Amino acid sequence: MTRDDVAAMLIDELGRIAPETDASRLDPNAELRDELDIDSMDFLNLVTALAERLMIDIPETDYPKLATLSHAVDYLVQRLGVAV
Amino acid sequence: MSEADTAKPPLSCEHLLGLLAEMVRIRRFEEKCAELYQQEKIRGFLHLYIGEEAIAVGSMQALTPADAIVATYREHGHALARGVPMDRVMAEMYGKTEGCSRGRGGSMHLFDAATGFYGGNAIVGGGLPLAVGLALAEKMQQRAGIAACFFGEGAVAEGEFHESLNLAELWRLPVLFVCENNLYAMGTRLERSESQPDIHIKAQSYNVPAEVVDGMDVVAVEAAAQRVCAAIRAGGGPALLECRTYRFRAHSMFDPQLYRERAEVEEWKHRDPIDRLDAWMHQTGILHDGDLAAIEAQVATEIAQSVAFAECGHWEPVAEMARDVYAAEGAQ
Amino acid sequence: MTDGTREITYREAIRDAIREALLTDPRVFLMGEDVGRYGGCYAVTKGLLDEFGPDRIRDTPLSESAFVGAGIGAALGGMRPIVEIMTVNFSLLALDQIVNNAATIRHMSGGQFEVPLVIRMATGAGRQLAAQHSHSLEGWYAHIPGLKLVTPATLEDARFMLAAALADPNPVLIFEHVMLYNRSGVLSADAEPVDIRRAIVRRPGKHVTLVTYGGTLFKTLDAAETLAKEGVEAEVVDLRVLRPLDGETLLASVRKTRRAVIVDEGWRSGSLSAEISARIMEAAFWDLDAPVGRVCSAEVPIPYPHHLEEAALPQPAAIVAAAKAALGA
Amino acid sequence: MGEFRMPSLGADMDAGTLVEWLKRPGDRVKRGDIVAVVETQKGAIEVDIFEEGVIERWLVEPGTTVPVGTPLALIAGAQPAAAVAEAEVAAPAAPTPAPAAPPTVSPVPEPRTGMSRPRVSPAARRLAAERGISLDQLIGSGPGGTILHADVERAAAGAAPRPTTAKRLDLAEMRRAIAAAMARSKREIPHYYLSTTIELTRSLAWLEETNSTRPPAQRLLLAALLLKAVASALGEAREFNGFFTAEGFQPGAGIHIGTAIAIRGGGLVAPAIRDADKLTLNELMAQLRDLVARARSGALRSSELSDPTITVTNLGERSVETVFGVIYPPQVALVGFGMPVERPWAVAGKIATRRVITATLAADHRASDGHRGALFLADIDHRLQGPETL
Repeated sequence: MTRDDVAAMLIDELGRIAPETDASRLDPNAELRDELDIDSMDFLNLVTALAERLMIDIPETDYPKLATLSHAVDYLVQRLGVAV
Repeated sequence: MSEADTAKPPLSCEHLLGLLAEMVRIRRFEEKCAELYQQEKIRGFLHLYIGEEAIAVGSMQALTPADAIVATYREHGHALARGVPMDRVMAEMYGKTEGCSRGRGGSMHLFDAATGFYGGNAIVGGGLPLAVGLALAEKMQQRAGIAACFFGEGAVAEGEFHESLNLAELWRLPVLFVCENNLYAMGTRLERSESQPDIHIKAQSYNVPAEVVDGMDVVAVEAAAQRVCAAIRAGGGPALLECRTYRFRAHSMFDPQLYRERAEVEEWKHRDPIDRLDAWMHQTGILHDGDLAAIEAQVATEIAQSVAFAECGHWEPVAEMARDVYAAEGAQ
Repeated sequence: MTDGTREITYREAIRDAIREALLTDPRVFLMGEDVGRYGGCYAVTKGLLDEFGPDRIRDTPLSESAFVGAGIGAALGGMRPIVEIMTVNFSLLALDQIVNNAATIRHMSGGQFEVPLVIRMATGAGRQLAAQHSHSLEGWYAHIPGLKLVTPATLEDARFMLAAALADPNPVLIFEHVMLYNRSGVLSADAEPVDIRRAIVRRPGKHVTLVTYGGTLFKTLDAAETLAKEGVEAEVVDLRVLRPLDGETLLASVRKTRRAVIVDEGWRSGSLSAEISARIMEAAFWDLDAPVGRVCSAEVPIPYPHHLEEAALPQPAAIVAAAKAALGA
Repeated sequence: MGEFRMPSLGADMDAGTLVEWLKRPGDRVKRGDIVAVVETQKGAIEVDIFEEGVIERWLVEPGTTVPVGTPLALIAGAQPAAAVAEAEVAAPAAPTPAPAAPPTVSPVPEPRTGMSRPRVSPAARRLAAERGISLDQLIGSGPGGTILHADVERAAAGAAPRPTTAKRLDLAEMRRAIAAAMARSKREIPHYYLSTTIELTRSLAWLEETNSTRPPAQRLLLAALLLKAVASALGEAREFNGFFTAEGFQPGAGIHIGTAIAIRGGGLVAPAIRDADKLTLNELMAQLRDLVARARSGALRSSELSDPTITVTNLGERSVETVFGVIYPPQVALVGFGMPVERPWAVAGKIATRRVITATLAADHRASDGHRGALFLADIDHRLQGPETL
């Protein structure tokens, strides 16, 4: 599981949450909640999908680390890096 | 009558009239079946017993209600002679639920528990082991019944004939093997299917006592059957009667009979068991004018009633078709 | 009889079952080739002749059609015969009696006559007996309305299925796989009678259902063990009864796991596994995530050489591969 | 022969546009089956059927608008509506001889036409049909990209995208419907408005502590607590739960809370969480999650839209502190929650900071008065101070 795989998978999940916007052309450092108009329900679904697909737990205290695309990828790689 | 007259016990006039009536009854029934087959009322296979009536009628005289009968697909005569009601046999030929096998067996599979009639068997020789088994059950449960099985000379080519005779003699079982040797196994003359065409000698090779009988002489057949059954009931083990006979009709409804000469058929017809008995009873003054006509009228009425009974019988509903494949749930 | 502690073999379990039947019901008798003096081709009936005598332990000549037919006749006549056909291979000589008489008489006689007969036969391959003595033809008999078929694989089933079969008014065929006779284990003292109706889940699981019976049950359990080590939890269903099939247990499992592999020593064409696969397709199509897999014998007459016979027969490795294929791995 | 008619999906719906048939003539249908998609001013709604039978013929082509009650299809085997009552009582006439032996020809599943090119497992295909989820957007996790049951399950849970719904959710149509409702509300309903600030420290602490022990799929949101507090408070505040019609105020048969859900790209629906007062927090959260997912994928059942007894809006989740809502006619109240914010708070005479939220009530003065409204809001506040009792 390389960094690009993680990014692609994250973009795929974001695409499910906000289908009408093209997640792949997102500004990696912008706030995801604002960029994609994500409310708390969307964010919970995103976390649920990521946890299930990568078979890891993502505690609420780590939510802020998923605020932007690049931070989220760093966080997941670091968690998976540990796991893989 | 043939040279074996002296061996025959004196038969009462009333008994002889009975034999004659039974044979006429079978003959007319079979003729009616042939007619109904052309009208497509009877379908499937139909094997007629015309010409061989003397064997069924003669041998049934020696069998008691406690005995078991196993027949073949040419079984109408045996069923009628054994006492299976004609209307239920005809209904079975029609395939109606009122038939003796609920319409499911047809011409070749007539079953009747009341008369111990364990069915016709469509597989040549298939019934012989059953008769052995039925006799085994009688013996193991110390019961007095015997098992009689009827088969054509074709069956002696089947392993089951040899296995059954050997087994029956080995275990001294009360089995009456009746071979109706009508010279043709469907289209094959006996000499072309048996290295040893003399059937009764085959039986002796298993130490099974065997006799040859004129299958066209009902009195001779009865005499032999009475004698042999008495020996069996006395614990003498199984026995075989080879009844030499001839079928006047084709093997079944769909048989151009290319395998035999018309002359041969005519020659055997001179030995028609009904004509022979009828002529002898006239000669000896037992039979008066009009007696035969009375028999014919009474038989005609019975046949007409059986056809009417079959005509207004019912078809089994499809919904019940799967019944009796297995015992009903919970039945022990 | 057995007590909880003694180690017994599958063959001894069957012998105990026969002894118990002979002791409890005078109508019961055993008939077959070499069952008496010789003690049985697989030594299942050793000692029974001395204990019950030649009247009830009957050696027969090599006339399968005759003695199986006689068994049917005796059952018609009120006895409760146990007919042993040495192996399913010889049953071909008695096929006519079994199919045209045993299976058919009740129905064809309009319900007047019944055939409460038990026929036991060894089945299957694995002893290098070559093609004519290595058949697995359960599927043929499972095709015939009027017959019941059971395939005891565990010690309990070997010990108790006979009693249930004798109590059943229909003709029951018991198939004993040749490779099971030597298996041994402890039969618990309080093991009670079994039914001959239901299939049983021998090993619960959730990723794939492995369906099998008789001789291949333990190969399938071995395969499930291997799969478990790789994180795949396979559920193993032992059919126990091949006719009538217990669709309920089978389909409940398949609906849960959404994947099924059938292990059947018969040849795949027109086999029992084909029938089971069709029933899953008909009743659980909309629950499936993968096509139903099958692991059967290679479609060749079973060869004599050991390595070929092994290659021809279903083996645990093939079962594991089929399970993985069903999982899309 | 029964008829399937254009259903009334909302108190103020008089006509509907047939968007799409989901069943074909010859399909067998039973109670609760989804048979069609109907466009209303509120959006595209999947319409279920309540009789059993086989679709005989369509009477209306997709794209046509017909008044409520217009026959849309003929259903063979379904009794005509009038005769339904007696039929249940009368014994069936002649029993048709069902074939006892199983038919030798097994039913051939009718071929699915028009399915997009990725391979889809039967289990996935059925779940997608049931949940009204389009398959062409999903990415299969099976071999060669095959779409499996789990993929559809996840899509159903995670508000899977349904671009086709964008087509079906005719936003302009929805805009017109909202405009009509809001105008009617302002015209007919004498609103009064109340507002209060509720301290959330205890609720948020309890939420954090509870979620720390749960996997994401079972975690709760603040919205669930707020909805539960409203539902419980309505128990003693009947005048805010029901409808105001020509005959005056009708109390609601149950407490069915319409939950305002924003649709991506604009638009709004407020499907009901039925009997919210009887649900546990976990059940309420699960229903909320399901409703949001189906609302956003356009897979709402018509029955869910038709009868909320009150509406709660949590619009202010991210931007505004206070929201004063407009009541949905014929309801009589609307509760609004703003964004939770950090504020200075007097605690025992000293200043400290606390997380607080502004709760507002818009109510119909014909049905209730300010004093009752204030008690209602106070009760909501009180319940939120004991989150473990919700």
